[in-house]
Amino acid sequence: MYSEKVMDHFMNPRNVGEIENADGVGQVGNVKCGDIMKMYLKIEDDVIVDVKFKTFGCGSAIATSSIATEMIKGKTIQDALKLTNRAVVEALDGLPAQKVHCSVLAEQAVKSALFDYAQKRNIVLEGLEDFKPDEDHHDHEEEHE
Amino acid sequence: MYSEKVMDHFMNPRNVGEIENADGVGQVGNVKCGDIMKMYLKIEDDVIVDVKFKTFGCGSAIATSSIATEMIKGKTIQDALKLTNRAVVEALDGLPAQKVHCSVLAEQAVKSALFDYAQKRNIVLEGLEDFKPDEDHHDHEEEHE
Amino acid sequence: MNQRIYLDYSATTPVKQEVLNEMLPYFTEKFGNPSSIHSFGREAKQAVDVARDRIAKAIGAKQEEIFFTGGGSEADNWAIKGIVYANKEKGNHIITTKIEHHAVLHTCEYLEKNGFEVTYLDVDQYGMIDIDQLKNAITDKTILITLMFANNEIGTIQPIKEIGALAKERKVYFHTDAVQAFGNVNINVNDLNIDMMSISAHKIYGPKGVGALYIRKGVKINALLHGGAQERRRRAGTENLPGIVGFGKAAELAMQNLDTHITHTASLRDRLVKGILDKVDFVKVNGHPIHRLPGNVNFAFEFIEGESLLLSLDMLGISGSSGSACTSGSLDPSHVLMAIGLTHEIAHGSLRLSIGDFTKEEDIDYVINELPKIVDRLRQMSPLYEKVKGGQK
Amino acid sequence: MNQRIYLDYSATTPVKQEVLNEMLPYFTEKFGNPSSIHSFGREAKQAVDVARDRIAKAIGAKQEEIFFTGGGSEADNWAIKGIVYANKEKGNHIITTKIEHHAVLHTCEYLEKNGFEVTYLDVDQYGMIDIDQLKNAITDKTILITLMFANNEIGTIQPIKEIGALAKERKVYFHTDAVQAFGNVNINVNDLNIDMMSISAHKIYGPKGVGALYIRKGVKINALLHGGAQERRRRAGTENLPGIVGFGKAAELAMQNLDTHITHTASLRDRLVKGILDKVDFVKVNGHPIHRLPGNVNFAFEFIEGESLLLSLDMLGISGSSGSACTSGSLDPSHVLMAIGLTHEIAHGSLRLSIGDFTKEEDIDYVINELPKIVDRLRQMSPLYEKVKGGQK
Ligand SMILES: Cc1ncc(COP(=O)(O)O)c(C=O)c1O
Ligand SMILES: Cc1ncc(COP(=O)(O)O)c(C=O)c1O
Repeated sequence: MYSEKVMDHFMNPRNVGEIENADGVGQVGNVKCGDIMKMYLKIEDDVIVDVKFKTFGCGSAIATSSIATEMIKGKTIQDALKLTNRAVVEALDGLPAQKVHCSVLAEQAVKSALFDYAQKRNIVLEGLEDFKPDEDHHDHEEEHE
Repeated sequence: MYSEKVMDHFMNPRNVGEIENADGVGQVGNVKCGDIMKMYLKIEDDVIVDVKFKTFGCGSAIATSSIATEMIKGKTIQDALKLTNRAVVEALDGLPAQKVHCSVLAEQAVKSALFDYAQKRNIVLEGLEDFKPDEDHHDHEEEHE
Repeated sequence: MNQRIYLDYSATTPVKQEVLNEMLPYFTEKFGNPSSIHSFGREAKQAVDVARDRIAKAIGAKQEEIFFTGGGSEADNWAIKGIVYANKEKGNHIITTKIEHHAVLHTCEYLEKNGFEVTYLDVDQYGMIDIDQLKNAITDKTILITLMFANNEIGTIQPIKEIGALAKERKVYFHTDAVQAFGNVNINVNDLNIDMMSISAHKIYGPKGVGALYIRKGVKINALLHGGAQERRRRAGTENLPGIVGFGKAAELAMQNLDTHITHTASLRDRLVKGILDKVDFVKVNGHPIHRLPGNVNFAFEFIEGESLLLSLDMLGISGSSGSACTSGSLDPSHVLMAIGLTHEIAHGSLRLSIGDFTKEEDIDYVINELPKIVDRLRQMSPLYEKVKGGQK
Repeated sequence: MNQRIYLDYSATTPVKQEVLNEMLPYFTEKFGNPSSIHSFGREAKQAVDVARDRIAKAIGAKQEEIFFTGGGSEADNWAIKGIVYANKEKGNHIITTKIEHHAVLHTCEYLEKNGFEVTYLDVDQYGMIDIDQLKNAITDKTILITLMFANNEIGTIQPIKEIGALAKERKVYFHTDAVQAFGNVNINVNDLNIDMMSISAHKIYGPKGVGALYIRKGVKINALLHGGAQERRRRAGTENLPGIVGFGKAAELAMQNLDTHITHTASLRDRLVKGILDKVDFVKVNGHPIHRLPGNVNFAFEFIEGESLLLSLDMLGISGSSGSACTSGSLDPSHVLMAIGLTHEIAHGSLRLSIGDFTKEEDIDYVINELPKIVDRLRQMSPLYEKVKGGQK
């Protein structure tokens, strides 16, 4: 079902935890659907120097959170904003069709945390002009026939 | 499916054949249903001294013809007229439900041959007053649910 | 993963060796078509008759009241569609529950789209129906009550005898899906006034792909599969000969072993429940405390999600199941867990471990040892757990 | 009876040892439910996928166009009911033939009672449909042509390619019952423009109780069995795992062996036909002389009845089948034999001997030796034979 990469990130997730006094915190998903991702960022000079996450959700929700933190850690804000769900899926060597929505959630969690950072700083980040943190990004791409 | 008795009478039928100048000949059944029994009687002094049959039909049609000839051979006409399909079934140690109609046919073949005898002699046999030789006695007692 | 511990007997069971041994000759040697009149056909027919007899005996029915199907789902579909279409001049109302298996539920939903009306009875927090609600639901249009014997997720056993008596009194046909109950509970269709009952071989150590529908003599029901004259003209299709033979043997064994089976599975279940409740907080045991299947345990762990629990267990070789949405590929968690009043959050954290004849005490002890660590690890990762850490909740 | 000679391969086949060997682990060890996410479930799912792939390859379909069922009859019922109910706003007319298997015929008759109209095409003396009659039968209300690939009694193979092309041109769904053809004829669903196709494992040396329906992507069809999400939500019920594995293997073997299978069975068939025609008078070979299944022989012996022929053969250990009414428990002889214009009398005297991979030349020679004696013995007993004795006829 899951690639080895997914299982590795699920069983040994990187960057689990919280950051006290984080510069940006984002939370996406909802309990109804069974996935909640919370992401904490420490940002210095436009660079993400630390990132932690907590996730309630299925194996791929945890794995996508984990790999997303790895993919943005040490990156500039602008680079982090370029993270796509597709890149997350590829980095994990693929996800089952009905789990692709988890990668969307991971992308949105990063954006949500950066949006929070921007709001606290009262700045507007390029690419997040239209971002709505409370929107439901949870899109189960199911195969109903 | 069939008792040993049925199989014995099917594989080794008694009294197969024709009687030339028979005193009574009866034929019942029709090709449509797949069973035709023809019975020949030689009668002397009201006693059936010889009987032969020919049957086109399934295993139980042949077996019931065979045992019916055995059951009436040497009997008086009056005794032969008492032959019931039930007695035929019992003599064969039973028949499958959907084959019971063959025993009816055997009973009717005997009656039909005796009726023919009576007609040739211009007599009326007790028990055959209402006999109609051309009636379809072929009653498949099937289990339709 | 050095060992595998199977705790998903409610999903399916292995075929017992004795069962397989009885089946084997019917694949390669005694392979005739039971409808054929030659020797191969006759020996096949006879084997089907023996199996039918064994199953009839196991539930107190007559041989000619047992009709083999391709499984429990087909039996459910047949019972329900067969009854309502054969009796539609009498009424168009069906009564069922909110916690039926999908084979019943989706069949009822399909019928709703085709002119039938369906009442879905509620259940209480233990998964029990309310007999008064059932009584009140019956109208003069009601033609069928289809109500499961025992629930596949939470193990709750319904008051079938009361329901049967009520159905009989009100002259409504009563079908029960006993796929989970059969082999775990003593069932006599006459004592319980059951008119139709679905059962399935692969839940009782028989093969997959074969089931049966018990149909009381005199019940007016249409065929679902039209064609050949098999099963007394009621269910077309060449009989699954080895499957039927295996089902018959499995049913016979199940009846012979019923008491030991119940004792064995119930004692391991109690050990598992106690072991976990002793070690883990914020966990609930779902289903009825007394009226329940002997081998079924259904936990709801707060703050974590079922699929990640299953995956973690699977990495240790432990196989379980969950009512979480993520495991079923659907958007919502199990309809059963919702019906007993769990919140989405808690329903997502459900774990079903079902115990069977091959489960050993050491398997249970291994689970008691490992599961709490997994729960703890996942909770440490969960944003929902933060708030209660340190026992603030 | 010292030996048994099985000549009823059209009724059912033994499971080949290689097929059984592949199935065995899935009863007792790899017994998981393919819907489960744990390791047992995943290995089961993978086995189902392999089987699906093998079957898809065997008919030139895509994996996701193969749906497993409980047999050929279920596949036929599903295809027909599923299509007509899903497309009833487009029309209510079905076209089929007079010589379909009962799984198709009785399904059509059932639908006739429920508001659908059915045209039953005639066949000629060889069992062939007339493509012009088919063309003329299509109206703007026609939603389905269901027309068998090869006939189970007389072996006639229909012009499927022409029919498929016509159906495509006229935009009518085309279903074919290929239960007898599959494994005996090369089939590519795309070349032949088939939209749906029924197949069954137990006719190709696979297990009984499992079949499949090919459904072309895009075809609008309802489910027949509602419930769980198996088979991409289209056919509910726990998959018959060992059965499916066996079906996959059997299909693979059938394709590998297709040429030798055809050569072997056709040459024995020709030997049998010649042997009997040389020795017996008043006998006819039914079915098409060229477009026919390789292993099928259907004789009609005048003046005698089929069941007594079968019983006599059975006493010698030879297993065959007959279209006689007496063998089917129905009042009339086979609808197929009537449709090709046989009189009742001759239809009753039919004998089908179907040859398979395990049939040996000596088996055929034994039949050639014994059958004429049986025919003669029964004719000597027959009142219908009297008239022609001595060659007066
Ligand atoms: C309660 C219940 N009903 C019906 C079914 C369906 O049976 P089957 O899998 O044999 O189709 C199951 C199991 O899957 C079940 O647990
Ligand atoms: C042409 C044809 N269609 C359908 C079937 C039914 O298949 P099954 O026996 O697998 O239900 C058969 C055989 O019985 C057949 O020969």
